[in-house]
Amino acid sequence: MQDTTAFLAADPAGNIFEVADLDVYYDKFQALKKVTIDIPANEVTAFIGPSGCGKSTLLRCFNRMNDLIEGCRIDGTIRMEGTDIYDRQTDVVKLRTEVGMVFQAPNPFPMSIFDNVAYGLRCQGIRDMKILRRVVEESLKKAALWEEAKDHLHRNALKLSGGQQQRLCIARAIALEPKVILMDEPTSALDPIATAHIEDLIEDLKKQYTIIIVTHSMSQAARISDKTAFFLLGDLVEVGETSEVFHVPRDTRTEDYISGKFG
Amino acid sequence: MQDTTAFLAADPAGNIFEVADLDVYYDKFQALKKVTIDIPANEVTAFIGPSGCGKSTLLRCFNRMNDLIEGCRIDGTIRMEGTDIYDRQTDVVKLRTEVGMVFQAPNPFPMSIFDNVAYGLRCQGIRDMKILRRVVEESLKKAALWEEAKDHLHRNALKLSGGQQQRLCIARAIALEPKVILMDEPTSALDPIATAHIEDLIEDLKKQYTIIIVTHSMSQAARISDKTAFFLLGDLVEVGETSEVFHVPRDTRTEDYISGKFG
Amino acid sequence: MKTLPIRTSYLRRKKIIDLAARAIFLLAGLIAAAMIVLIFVFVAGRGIQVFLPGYANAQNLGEFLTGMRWRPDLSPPVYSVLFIVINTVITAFGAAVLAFPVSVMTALFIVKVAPKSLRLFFTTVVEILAAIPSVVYGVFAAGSITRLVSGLAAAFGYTTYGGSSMLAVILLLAIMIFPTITSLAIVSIASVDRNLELGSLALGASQMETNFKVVLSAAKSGIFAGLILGLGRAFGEATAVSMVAGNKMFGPTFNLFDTTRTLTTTMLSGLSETAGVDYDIRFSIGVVLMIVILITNLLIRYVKKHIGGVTNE
Amino acid sequence: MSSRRKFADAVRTAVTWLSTSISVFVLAAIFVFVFSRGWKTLNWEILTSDYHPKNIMANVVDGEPGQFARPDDLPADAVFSERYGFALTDAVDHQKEKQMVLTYIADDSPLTAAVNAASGPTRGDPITITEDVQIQRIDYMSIERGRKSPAGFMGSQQTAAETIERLEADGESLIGFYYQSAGGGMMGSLLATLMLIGLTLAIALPLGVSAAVYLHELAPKNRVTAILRSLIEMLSGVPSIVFGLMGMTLLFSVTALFGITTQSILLGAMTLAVILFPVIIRQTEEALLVVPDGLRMASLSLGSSRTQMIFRVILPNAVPGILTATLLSISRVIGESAALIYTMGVAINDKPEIGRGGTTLAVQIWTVMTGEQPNFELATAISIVILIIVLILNVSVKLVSARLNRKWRT
Amino acid sequence: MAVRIEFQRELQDLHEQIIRMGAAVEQAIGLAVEALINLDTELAQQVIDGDDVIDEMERSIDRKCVRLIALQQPVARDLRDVTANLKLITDLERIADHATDICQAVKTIVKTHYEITIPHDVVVLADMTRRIIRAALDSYVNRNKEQATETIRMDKNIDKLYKQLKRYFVHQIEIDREHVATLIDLLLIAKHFERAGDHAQNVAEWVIYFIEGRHAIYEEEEAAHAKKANRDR
Amino acid sequence: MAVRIEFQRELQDLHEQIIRMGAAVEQAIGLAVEALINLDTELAQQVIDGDDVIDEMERSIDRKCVRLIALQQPVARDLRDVTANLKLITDLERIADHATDICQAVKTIVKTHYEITIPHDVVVLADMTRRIIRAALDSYVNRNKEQATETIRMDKNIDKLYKQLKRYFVHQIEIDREHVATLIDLLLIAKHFERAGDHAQNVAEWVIYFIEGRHAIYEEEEAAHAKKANRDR
Ligand SMILES: Nc1ncnc2c1ncn2[C@@H]1O[C@H](COP(=O)(O)OP(=O)(O)OP(=O)(O)O)[C@@H](O)[C@H]1O
Ligand SMILES: Nc1ncnc2c1ncn2[C@@H]1O[C@H](COP(=O)(O)OP(=O)(O)OP(=O)(O)O)[C@@H](O)[C@H]1O
Ligand SMILES: [Mg+2]
Ligand SMILES: [Mg+2]
Ligand SMILES: O=P([O-])([O-])[O-]
Repeated sequence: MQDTTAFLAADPAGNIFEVADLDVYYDKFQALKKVTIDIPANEVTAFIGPSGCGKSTLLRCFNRMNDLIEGCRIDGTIRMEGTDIYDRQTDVVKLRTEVGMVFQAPNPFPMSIFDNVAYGLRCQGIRDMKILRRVVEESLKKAALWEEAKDHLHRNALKLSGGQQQRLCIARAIALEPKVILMDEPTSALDPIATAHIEDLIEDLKKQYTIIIVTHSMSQAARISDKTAFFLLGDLVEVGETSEVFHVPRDTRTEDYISGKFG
Repeated sequence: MQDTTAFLAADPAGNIFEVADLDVYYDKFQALKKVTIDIPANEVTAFIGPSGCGKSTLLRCFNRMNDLIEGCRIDGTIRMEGTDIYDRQTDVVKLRTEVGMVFQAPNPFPMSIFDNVAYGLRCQGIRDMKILRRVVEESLKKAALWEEAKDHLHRNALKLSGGQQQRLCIARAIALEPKVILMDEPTSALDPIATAHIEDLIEDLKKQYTIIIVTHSMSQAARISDKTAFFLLGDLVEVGETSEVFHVPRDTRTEDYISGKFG
Repeated sequence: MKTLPIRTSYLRRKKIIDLAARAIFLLAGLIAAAMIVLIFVFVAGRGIQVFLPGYANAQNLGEFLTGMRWRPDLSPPVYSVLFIVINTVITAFGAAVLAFPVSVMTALFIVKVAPKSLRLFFTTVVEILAAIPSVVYGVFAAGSITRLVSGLAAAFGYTTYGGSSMLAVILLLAIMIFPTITSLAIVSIASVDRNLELGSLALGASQMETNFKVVLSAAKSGIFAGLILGLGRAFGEATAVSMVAGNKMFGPTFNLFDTTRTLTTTMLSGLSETAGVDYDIRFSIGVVLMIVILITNLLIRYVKKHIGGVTNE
Repeated sequence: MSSRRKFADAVRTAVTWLSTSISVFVLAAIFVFVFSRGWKTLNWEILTSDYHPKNIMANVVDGEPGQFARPDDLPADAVFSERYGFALTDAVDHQKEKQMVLTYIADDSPLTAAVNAASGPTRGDPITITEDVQIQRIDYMSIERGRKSPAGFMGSQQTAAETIERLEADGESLIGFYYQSAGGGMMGSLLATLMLIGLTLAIALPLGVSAAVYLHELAPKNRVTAILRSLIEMLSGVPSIVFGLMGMTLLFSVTALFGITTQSILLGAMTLAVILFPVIIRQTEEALLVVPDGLRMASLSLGSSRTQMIFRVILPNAVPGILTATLLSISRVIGESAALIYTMGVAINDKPEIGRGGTTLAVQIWTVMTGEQPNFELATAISIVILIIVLILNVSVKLVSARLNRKWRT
Repeated sequence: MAVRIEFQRELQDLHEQIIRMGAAVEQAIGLAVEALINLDTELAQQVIDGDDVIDEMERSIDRKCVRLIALQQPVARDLRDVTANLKLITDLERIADHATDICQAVKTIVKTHYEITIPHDVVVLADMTRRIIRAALDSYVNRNKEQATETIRMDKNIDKLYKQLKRYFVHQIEIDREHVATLIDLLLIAKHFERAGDHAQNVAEWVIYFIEGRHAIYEEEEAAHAKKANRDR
Repeated sequence: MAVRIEFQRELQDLHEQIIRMGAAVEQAIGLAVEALINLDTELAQQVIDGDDVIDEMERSIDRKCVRLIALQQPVARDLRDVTANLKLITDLERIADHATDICQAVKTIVKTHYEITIPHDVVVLADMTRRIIRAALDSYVNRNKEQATETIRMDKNIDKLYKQLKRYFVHQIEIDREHVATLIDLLLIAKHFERAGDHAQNVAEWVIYFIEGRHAIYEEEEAAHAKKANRDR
């Protein structure tokens, strides 16, 4: 690309998100304080920190799910590939197709597996069954669910096990070909085996997608993420390569938290 | 003790429970298969295994909470200090005062902190406020909650934080001077800091009580238990010193499970 | 060894109290459960009585079930119920057809669409509608719906008997079952997991798309439970309906502006003495009414099971 | 978002707005109708007075005529007697019968000082009449005939004008009068309703709550319990008129044990209690359901017996639910009509007793609406009373259940 | 179906890195032997220069092991695997160091006295050392307890041979005054080979530790200890 | 309020065990020096017998470290602590081994030739070795980076002295034919001291790794490497 504007817009450092001086308030309560962080593309970034430190709040800023929360106010900028997503002109609905999200508890819609995966596409007005069928298959394959699900595509998704449901939710997000997948404690409702499967899947997905994951489990952050950001009481205390953060953290608060001591 | 019968009754190896050939069925489904295990007194024994392997089922056998579950049937024997607790003559209510239990989600009664701890005593007909006050204080101290709670003994227990609530539940169990405390995933609803506090408390309590803990977290089992028992699909696959089980497990299934591989 | 001063006498007493209390609770449960059986036995018993040979002025069961006239004024009186059943079904379903979509939309509006400041207001409206006793609806219908209907009839060139008509019954019932269906729909829509909704929004669906595609389908079973309840109320409603039905002596009625007669209005009509055929025959109608309700319930359950295309097995 | 999607969204939104406005419209229509028709009729009098008018015969103490001036504010349709100082107006009563209503009485009119003329212990007791009584007959000393003569309905005069004219023309002095208290009140029904509420709750609450406790806390989770449960559930699908039938067959024989051989408030209460079983059981169970299972486990694991668990932990937490059940039950009792028509009868009873029949407010509406001439005024007036009570109950339920919900938060 | 694929891959990586390091160490010793036999200073220098690479390999593996422990928190077999690796590379590195020292000595020898013939036994010792290292690495690659035990046994012979050689050199020095420095260097070279053999034995012991979960020597020495204690009484 | 009390206690335990081991190793070297100076075989035998205890100490600490990693899954500082310990005890044990070897040599010397005086420089070397070990252990106990760096520097002098000694011994052997065996043993003893010094340096490096989170030598050598690369061009 030789076009200079495109060059300026595209991020030089390969960051998909650039958050600058972000303050988030719930009514009077300030949940995030002057957070500045870059999220590199095609890597797994983990947010860790004690309960209530603002991890989920920041995560929800990336696809503007915070818009749905009464009294939530935002200051500062978040740029996605150079454009401010909190700009007035941003089409939130479109943003959310580009920034997929997976929730703590698996939440498949009470429809068939097929319809679950096709849901996002249908909302985009895609009706052609040929396309739908192709995308559903691809998405399920990427989510490592195809083998288990291909013979029951029209069975109710609620019949799947918890781990399978969570993979279905991932497939559902993938179907829209997002650039980013946000995950808010995606395995905290699952048993260790299902968790391990999801972690493997994340490992696999990061080749194609940027993944941001909130987790309560420090060992999970350690295992699967490339970058780790540690939050405390609304402050971003430290962010860096995961191997650095878990080996030689720069901040003693990080040190104390990840090694299970505190205060 | 020179009396031979007493000698026979008392356990030679310092085991408080001896489970032999235990089968547990839920209607037709067999949740535990010929489980034989000894629980040593004044140690922490951890039950680990994938979801649905029967950990909680076995735990509930020790204070006969399974009696409350419809269709639950038990074969085999469980002896507590030599006497079969599934004997017809066993007073279940009394058994439960000797085998305390702490649950996954903190479940304080919606009463004051004081009343919570005094509850069990009152159910035993103890009304004397002097005794109650003494026991409540002692129990809270043992549960490392006294310092935080002593000034609000008459505040509603639901006002406490999750971790404090769980410690209150432990205090409540301790008040009855049990021999054993059963814990079913006592920290899975808590954040890492609260979890660390409970783990420290368990470490402290094991001097006076036998503790049996079910946990989904292998690292927790590793950290706090003296013995670990690994279950799989209703079978007791392996039981041994925790350091052995996590270092040199005898069974490859244990190996695979604790190192996060499977099948 | 325990240091707690626990008295064994207390423990013994505790055990006895426990057993006694449990027995009392059990008894209450049995009484409550036995009532429905007793109702059936007693009402059906009295209802069948009039068809038995020993009864003075015994009625013919076949004629009762298949005839199209209700003439207690003739002598000998003629009691037959088929046209009444048909009328009842028409009015009840007519009311459901009117009320159901409005109810569901209203519930959706209240839970998901209404601005927060108005939500309480609309909820209260529905709750008040639900709480208004049927006689009040009856008075309202007799005083205003009938006028509306007769005006309408005049516009179409029909005459009515002071507005008492099938249409009035349908409108009245629609209004009466609306809050029933709506409140159940509200509950089931509100209890749809918020996460489902967030899941849909996060997939780039708009709020309204989410409401119609995800929320409604997740609330489906509760909504249908509401429909069943509403139909039940429509079938069983007596006092209000009988104020506007007009109690036609034969039928069935298919003309919206013509008077009609439902099972319940029949049971309430000309209630003077408490003995004799004219009284006992009401028990027979009661049995018919319960059977009609039962069949309808089964029908809707069947429909619900096969709706939506997702097999649950 | 594409414009097509935006349009579709707008349509969907509009549909929901429209639907909701229908319900608001209907509610408004009901209130406007009820209040516009009933508000005039409703006053303290009608609340506290009997339905059936009372007839009273009185003798005036001093019937000599005087000179009275017609007050200015008297409505035009009132006919004024200048010699005796009172005015009568033609009216129709709640039973659609023609009446003459005393619309004005001067302070020193002969009618003000009267004594009871009916034989009995109260004979001679002073009587003060007030405006609004229905004058049936006025006895006077006739100039023409020279003896005591009646004026009014019992004479030949059918209207107020005729009566007054007669008195003015022919009345030497007044002797006495015969009148009816206004009637058309709802006191009896109000009392009957209260009695019914009390009795019903006394029967239904203990049984219902106990049954709920049994089902939710004690019953084994097996087929038998499931059947019990669905039997109770079925009860709520039975139309109330069928309960009326049940009351007349099954419960009638129970009240007969108390020596009651007619329709009665007790029978109504028992019938309503059965109707309320599912309501109370469900509400109580719902409250029990909110009590977290953990508390039961915790209580039992602390060595409590089941009964101790129920009384110490479960029921205290279910109190708001039971309260809700109570309020809902009251609401239901007040609104119920069909079942009561069968079990308590349709005859309005001004002096209700437990062992006798009577009407509740709702049934009174039914009674006055299904007479030869529907009495909308009284029906709507009673409706207002019912609506107000129901509204109050509704608000209370909300407050209570809000408390219930708040309890388990955090 | 295996899970924790990423971890398995990382572990695989680690093994390959160690095998590469093993190969490098083996090669270093091999070249050192060759340099010694041919008294080839260039070859010797090559080995000496190569040592840095091996040192860096050790540190890189070290870091990788610690990172694996920190990030993947392995237990049981996996943990033994990582810790055994962590320990065993110290020995590998030491072997390479000895190879360097040998080459250093070779350079000195060449400088001081060109025309020496390396005693046959030194060559045999060198060869044995090369073989034991190869055996140790094989046992590592194959996770083979028998091979590892065999390796440990091999070291006995090396020790024996070294003692013999030492005596030989003392004798030689006593009779050959001219070449004291060279002979001493040769002796030290032998010592280095012996030491390298020791380290190879250690590698084998770590392999056994990995397989068995306990230290190989443990029981043996325990037994020896017990015996001694008995004797002492 | 500190949490994970149990883990903190275990870590404390581990440190104490290592300090005890360090003390034992230091003592072993100290005794070896004394045995050497006084040519005291009994003392020498004592050291040799004591080696088993130190070996067992190493294995016990080893087990403890692995157990801590397996059970407590430490990260960051705690993990560096445990892994540094795991590595450093290898070096400590090695030092003890060298002490044993020295004592073995002392026994041989005594057996072959009683009347020798130990060259002064060997005593100096022995003393330096003892000092560097003490310094390394001090830096460990105090977690002191300066002390550790100082320790590393000390090793340079030891190496220098050893080289000097080696030349001295070659010379001595050339002139003193009688005592070749003894002199060679003395040379080997010097070599052992030098090696022990090396290991002490390693201990210090691990201390730095623990404090800094990276290998001490790393940067230095990196720099050296870069320089060399530059030179090579
Ligand atoms: N909708 C809301 N309204 C008001 N305050 C909120 C809301 N959501 C979150 N908060 C507050 O903001 C802070 C940050 O919340 P957030 O959910 O981001 O924390 P978190 O780090 O994700 O915690 P957790 O690990 O428990 O999910 C908390 O103190 C929380 O109480
Ligand atoms: N009340 C019950 N009725 C029928 N089956 C049951 C019941 N409770 C448990 N089971 C079955 O018994 C098996 C063992 O259950 P249990 O709760 O003991 O497992 P667990 O190991 O504790 O699992 P988890 O880790 O999920 O708590 C499971 O397959 C479960 O489905
Ligand atoms: Mg969160
Ligand atoms: Mg469980
Ligand atoms: O490394 P070492 O010199 O002790 O073999």
